[in-house]
Amino acid sequence: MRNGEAAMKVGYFPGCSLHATAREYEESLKAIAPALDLQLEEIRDWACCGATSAHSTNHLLSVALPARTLVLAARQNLDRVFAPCAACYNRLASAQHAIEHDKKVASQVESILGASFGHPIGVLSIAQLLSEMTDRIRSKAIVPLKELKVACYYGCLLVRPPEICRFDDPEAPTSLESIVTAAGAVPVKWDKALECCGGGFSLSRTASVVRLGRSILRSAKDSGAQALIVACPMCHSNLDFRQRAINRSAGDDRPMPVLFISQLVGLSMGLDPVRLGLNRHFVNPQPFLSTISAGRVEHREQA
Amino acid sequence: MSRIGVFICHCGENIGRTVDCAQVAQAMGELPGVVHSVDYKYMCSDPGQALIKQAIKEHNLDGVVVGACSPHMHEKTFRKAAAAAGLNPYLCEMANIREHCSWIHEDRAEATEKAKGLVRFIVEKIKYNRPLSNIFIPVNRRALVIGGGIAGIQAALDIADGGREVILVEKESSIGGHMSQLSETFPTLDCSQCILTPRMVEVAQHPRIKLLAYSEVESVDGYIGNFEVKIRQKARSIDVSKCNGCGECTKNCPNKKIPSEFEQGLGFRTAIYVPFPQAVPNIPVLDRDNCALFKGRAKGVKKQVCGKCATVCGRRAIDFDQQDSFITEKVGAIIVATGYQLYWIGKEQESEILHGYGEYGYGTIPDVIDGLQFERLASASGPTGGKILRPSDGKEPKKIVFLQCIGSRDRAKGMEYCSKICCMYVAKHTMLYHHKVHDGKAIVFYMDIRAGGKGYDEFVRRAIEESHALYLRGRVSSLTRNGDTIRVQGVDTLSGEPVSIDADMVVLATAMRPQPGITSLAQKLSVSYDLHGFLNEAHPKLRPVETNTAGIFVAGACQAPRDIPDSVAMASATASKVLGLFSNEQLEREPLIARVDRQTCTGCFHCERVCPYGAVERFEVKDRKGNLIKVIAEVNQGVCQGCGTCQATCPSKSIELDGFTDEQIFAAVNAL
Amino acid sequence: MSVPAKEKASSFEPNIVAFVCNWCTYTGADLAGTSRLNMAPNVRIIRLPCTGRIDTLFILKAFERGADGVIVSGCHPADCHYTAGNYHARRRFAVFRELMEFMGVDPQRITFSWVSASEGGKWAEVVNSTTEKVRELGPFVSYPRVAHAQVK
Amino acid sequence: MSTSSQPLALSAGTPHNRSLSAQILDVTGLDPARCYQCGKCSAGCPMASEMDLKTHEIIRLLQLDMRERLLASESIWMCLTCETCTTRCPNVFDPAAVIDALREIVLRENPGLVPRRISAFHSAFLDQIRANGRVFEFGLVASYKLRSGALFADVDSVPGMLARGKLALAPRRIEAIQDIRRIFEQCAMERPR
Amino acid sequence: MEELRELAKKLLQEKQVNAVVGYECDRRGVRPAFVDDPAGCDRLVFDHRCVQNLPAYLSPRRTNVAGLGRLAVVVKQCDARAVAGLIRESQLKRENLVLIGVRCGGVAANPNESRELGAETLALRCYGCSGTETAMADYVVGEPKTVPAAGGDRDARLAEIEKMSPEERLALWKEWLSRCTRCHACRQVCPMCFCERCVAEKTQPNWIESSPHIQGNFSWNVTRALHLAGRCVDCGECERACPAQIPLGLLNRKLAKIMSARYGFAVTDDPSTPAPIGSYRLDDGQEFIL
Repeated sequence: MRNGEAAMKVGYFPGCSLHATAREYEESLKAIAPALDLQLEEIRDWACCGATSAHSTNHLLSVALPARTLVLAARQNLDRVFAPCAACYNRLASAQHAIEHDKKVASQVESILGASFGHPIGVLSIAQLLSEMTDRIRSKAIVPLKELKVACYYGCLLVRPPEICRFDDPEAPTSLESIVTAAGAVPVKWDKALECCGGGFSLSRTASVVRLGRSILRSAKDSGAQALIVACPMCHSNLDFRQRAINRSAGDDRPMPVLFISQLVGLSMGLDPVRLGLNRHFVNPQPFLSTISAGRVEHREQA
Repeated sequence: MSRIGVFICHCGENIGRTVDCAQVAQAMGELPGVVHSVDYKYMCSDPGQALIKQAIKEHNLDGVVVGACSPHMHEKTFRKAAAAAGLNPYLCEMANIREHCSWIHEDRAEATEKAKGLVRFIVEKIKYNRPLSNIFIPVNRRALVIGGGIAGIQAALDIADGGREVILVEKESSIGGHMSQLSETFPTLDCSQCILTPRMVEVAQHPRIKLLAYSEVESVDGYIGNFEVKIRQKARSIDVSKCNGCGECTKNCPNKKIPSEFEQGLGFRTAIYVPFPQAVPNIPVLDRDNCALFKGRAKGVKKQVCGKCATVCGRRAIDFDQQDSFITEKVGAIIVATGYQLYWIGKEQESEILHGYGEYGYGTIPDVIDGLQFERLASASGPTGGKILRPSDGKEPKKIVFLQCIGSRDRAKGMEYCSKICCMYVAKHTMLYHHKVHDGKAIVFYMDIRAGGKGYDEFVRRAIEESHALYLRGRVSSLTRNGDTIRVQGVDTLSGEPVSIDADMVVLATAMRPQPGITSLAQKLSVSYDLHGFLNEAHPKLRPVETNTAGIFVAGACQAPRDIPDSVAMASATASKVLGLFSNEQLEREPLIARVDRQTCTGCFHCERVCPYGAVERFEVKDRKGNLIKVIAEVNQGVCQGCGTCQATCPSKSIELDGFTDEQIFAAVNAL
Repeated sequence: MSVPAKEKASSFEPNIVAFVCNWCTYTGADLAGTSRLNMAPNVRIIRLPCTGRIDTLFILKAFERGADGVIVSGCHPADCHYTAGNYHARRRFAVFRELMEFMGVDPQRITFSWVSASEGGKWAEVVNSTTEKVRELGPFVSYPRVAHAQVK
Repeated sequence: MSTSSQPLALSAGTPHNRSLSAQILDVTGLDPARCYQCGKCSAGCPMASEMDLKTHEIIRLLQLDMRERLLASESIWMCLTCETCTTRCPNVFDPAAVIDALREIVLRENPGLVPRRISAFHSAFLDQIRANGRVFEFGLVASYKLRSGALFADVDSVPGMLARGKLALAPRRIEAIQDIRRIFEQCAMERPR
Repeated sequence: MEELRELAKKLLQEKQVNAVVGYECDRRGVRPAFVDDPAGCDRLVFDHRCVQNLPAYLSPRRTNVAGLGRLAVVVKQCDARAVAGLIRESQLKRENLVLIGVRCGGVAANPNESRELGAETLALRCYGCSGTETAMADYVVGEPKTVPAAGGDRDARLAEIEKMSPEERLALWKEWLSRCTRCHACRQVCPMCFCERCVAEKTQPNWIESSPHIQGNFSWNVTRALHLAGRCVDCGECERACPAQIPLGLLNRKLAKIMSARYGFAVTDDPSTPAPIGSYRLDDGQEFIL
């Protein structure tokens, strides 16, 4: 474990949504990084991982796009690259896996990129990165979260498939729980932690997303959680931005704040909720923030 | 100079048609060392054999070569004839000029030439044959049976009834095995205890069975007919000679809340206990890990913390200071019948190739139980008195989902094999449930129904048609808690529809696995085992109860998943093998085995490495004063099977296989 | 030393020795006989208990004594009567074969095969194809032979 | 799978090496013969209730080499690639990867079979990458709407997004955009239409 | 050098060993030395001329050496492979030996080499060697050294022969092996040839003709090489000892190549590594078997 070591430097691949719909994710990461002695070195001139659209349509493209990023990372002398978005993480890790295990694809991609692969790159999810730093998180958690009950939501791609991720248990994961525990919150037991939120179907099959979100939110609420902790911009968007539609379809008006895990860690450090981007949420976080006596944010109701 | 007789057989027309036998006989007669060479119509006939016998006497032959059919056909015949005439049978050999010559060639000249060559090989070879005598290995006509489940019990009783002594070793404090835990048995639904208990008692009372319960095999030396087995008798803390099984100690033990292994954790026992009322021997054992007295001792408390059992024991049979003891038994055969254990779906697994079921909660969801636990719930003598009740809250479950193939046929979990018995016992469970809870609903998720066996498929049909069990074909994706029910997320592949069921109880038909510790036992016995630890039989079809080590046999579920009838049949088969072996005082073996030249052996032990039987031992050569000169190889006559791999491997050619010595082969090759 | 030209004789009948195991190939050859499968008469069998017993010296000696080809045959993997003799033989002959090739002995002169007790047909094929191959290669006079002791 | 009233016309005449199974094996290294139809994939699939062909049925049609029916099915476009089936498959098979491969085959062989909304989304998404190297979400949404015809869905969310600073109005292009163009060209990208 | 002498002295003085086997100078170069007196330790040397494989003296066949009792032996990394081999084959007990590992930096092909060590003089077996001490060593002496760069491809000759036709190869070997006088120097110098009675001397039957004619020579050299398959420690002493200058190393190298390609085996100084001949895997290659 790297707990307790001096500053840690990792490559940083924000992915497209962290510059747009999930700006608060990046804001919160950048806010907590200094306190954790974590240096995020952005990969210069990175490009989109290709996401679902690439792997659904062209396998080679789905390896080549993230492979380019991995080559750039190697050129920057990085051993490990952190991809905060679970979907980007999956694509980068899958590409690295293909490079190492599928010689045919690896050589095709090398010729496409006109570059050869350097040393293998370790691709990190946020769960893996922060669970390596639980000691630091614990030591920086100065705000008592008052037995705050949270439901940790992994979604589908954070720990799956196991041969790609090679981290945590694909069926009974505990890494997010260990992080929120370090931050002072109490993870609840619930059974939808690994259900899919509908991911890339937000635009093309919105009804499916609403149906899947309904079951996740109901389970989280029934478990007594006061907030849902996520580690993926798509999950966040489907559960926060779509939450009003979901609640409406379920006839359930109890709001459930959906926080990025980095935001929760930031709150435990006593960081300003606005710095952590909590003002950008669609579900009003104020009642929740008040329960832990965090600062105020200005919230604008969804039209 | 040798005095060899050559006899060329016409085999009627079989050889004579294509081979000029007279010409062959004549050519052979000209070879140096051949003093007599004739051809005859049928060598194997009585007159033919008489010809050989007569010639041996008349010409004082010291070698006989019969050019005829395959030695597989008549080698024994001719050797017997030679022996009858006073010639050592191993000085008689055959040259195959029928199967390997006359039957496969048409050209008479070519075939005759070839026949000459073939016979010449053997003539040259036999000049170097030595008289050999058969090896006799004394047989210790007592058997060891390892494991006191139904297979071990059956084997022990059969051998003892056959008149031979048996030592039955059981690691638990009572014999009976898993069968004693079962409620009723398929396909007849007769009560397991009712049919098993009499056999257990019979074992205890049999004059020729020495029962060593609460004991384990420590080491095994020797070979067929002559095994020496060291057995560890674990400390029961009871003087067995004094205990009369009155049960006072058990009654008075203050610690009554220890989960009972026999009840699969669904009931409790005391620290000093008998696992179940019908136990044989009916002598308690003190579980030192859970005994207050021993816990106190471990903590270093000076005062004796408890000791109630000793106080109430009228016969002063309790011995807190008892130690493990060892005895050595000499036996001629060993039967392994160590049985099985059930796979457990938890996260921690005993080997790297196995994986748990995270999607079923790794065994942490209440009221998700396994098949043996259901047996205990259904058993009249079980923790619920035969009522089907949920372990969590004691409520009667109205909807039970049974899942088949848990672990079995699941490469992802590390067990690709079928456990064979689950289809049957799940059908039985649904029936028992239906009989006990009339308004209950049994739902079974299966993949295929494998009910091959007498009355087996009919039994499954009864479960479906009469007990109204609902069979859904498909695997379940996940089990999750849903309030106080269990959400079963499955599919019925026959209709193609996903199925979601909220069950009150889930019963997992988990895979059969060999007992823990089987591999270390197998290593002690030099018996091979498969990837999963199931012991390997010598031949899957023709030698199903023998192992690759002579004198060691397998019965029951230690060899592969087996049900009761299979296990019992195997057990009786091993018993008949053992009784056959014991029908003679000595084992007679052909003397075609390896021997070491002590002069030239350098002790590099290449032979030891290649010997498939572990027949090569280390022998210390000492001078007269007892100083060690060198350590060399020696062949154990009882173990060597005569493959000769050692000889081809030996760099200095210091080990020879009788019957196929280097000189013999060299001579044959030189005859080219 | 000049390289000998292809040693060929038009009416050449090769001399081939087969070292076979007792349990599989010998029995397979018996079956070929029982089935009356016609085959070349050039191969003579020397029976051994197991391929594990077959020493490389046998083959060297056979060539020295004038064999033009050699067959070594035994039980298929996993079928060895002695459980593992054929596995040891397999390594021994794999190495031997490559070394002989390196020293200029055409590997076509040595045939290795697994022939089970039920493969009479395969045995006939092995015999015929080896005979054909060796016939084509011609007499193996370039092998360092001993003076041919005439015992015929 | 019960919708067809015709008996299965098994294409027994197709040699195995030209079957769809063989094609899948070639592309993914996964042999559909490995599946024993336990259905655990379908049992755990979050989209199963909306699919006309459940996951195990997709694999079954593969085994039966029912190429046309399989490739025309909308179900293969409904997979979320959540990997639940892959993670739980008792045969260490990978249905999610097989479905990806099937999609690729449809795009290459008969792009007209791709459902409009799905192809609109993927085209819009990949166009964004091709043009800028990254996805510019405002552009993505606009382009998707034009292509899919779902013009008015979600329009009410735009102000909310803008107010929260979540939508950039102009795309930012990466420097080495030629790299990306090259990747697309070399991958012989069949564009969904 | 002082370090080595001091250590030898200490071992002898403290009676840890009865003798030290090392190297000393003679008039032309270096030769093996057996020192049983602390005062004699100053004779000991170690430099690039210390070519000989001293463990060859340890086999029980050398009864006069075996009679000395507990010994200390100076070993290079390559020599230690022979020690490992002898232990593996029950010929030596590790506890009866003290191994003085030297950091060698490569040796010359010839113990009488007067030139410096370089690409031209470097022994073939040192090509690609790290020159570090053996992991088996009880003591390590000398400063770390670098082995000079090799003078070319060690196996160039081997590759050349492999490319020839069978007839050319057979002719070549017949030519070489006809020179063999059956002096058996190759066997005497080999640390792994420790049989009490060599197969070549077995008379009943006489597998290998003992007179120096090509037929027996062929069988002898094939058999010698095969007996060393997977056991040869690649010290090159047989070839150095051969008065007829037969390139015996080629046979050994060919076998090493086969062992590596077929069974992933490379000779090592770890006695616990099992030898490739005498073991097997179910999936061993059998492409040559019908």
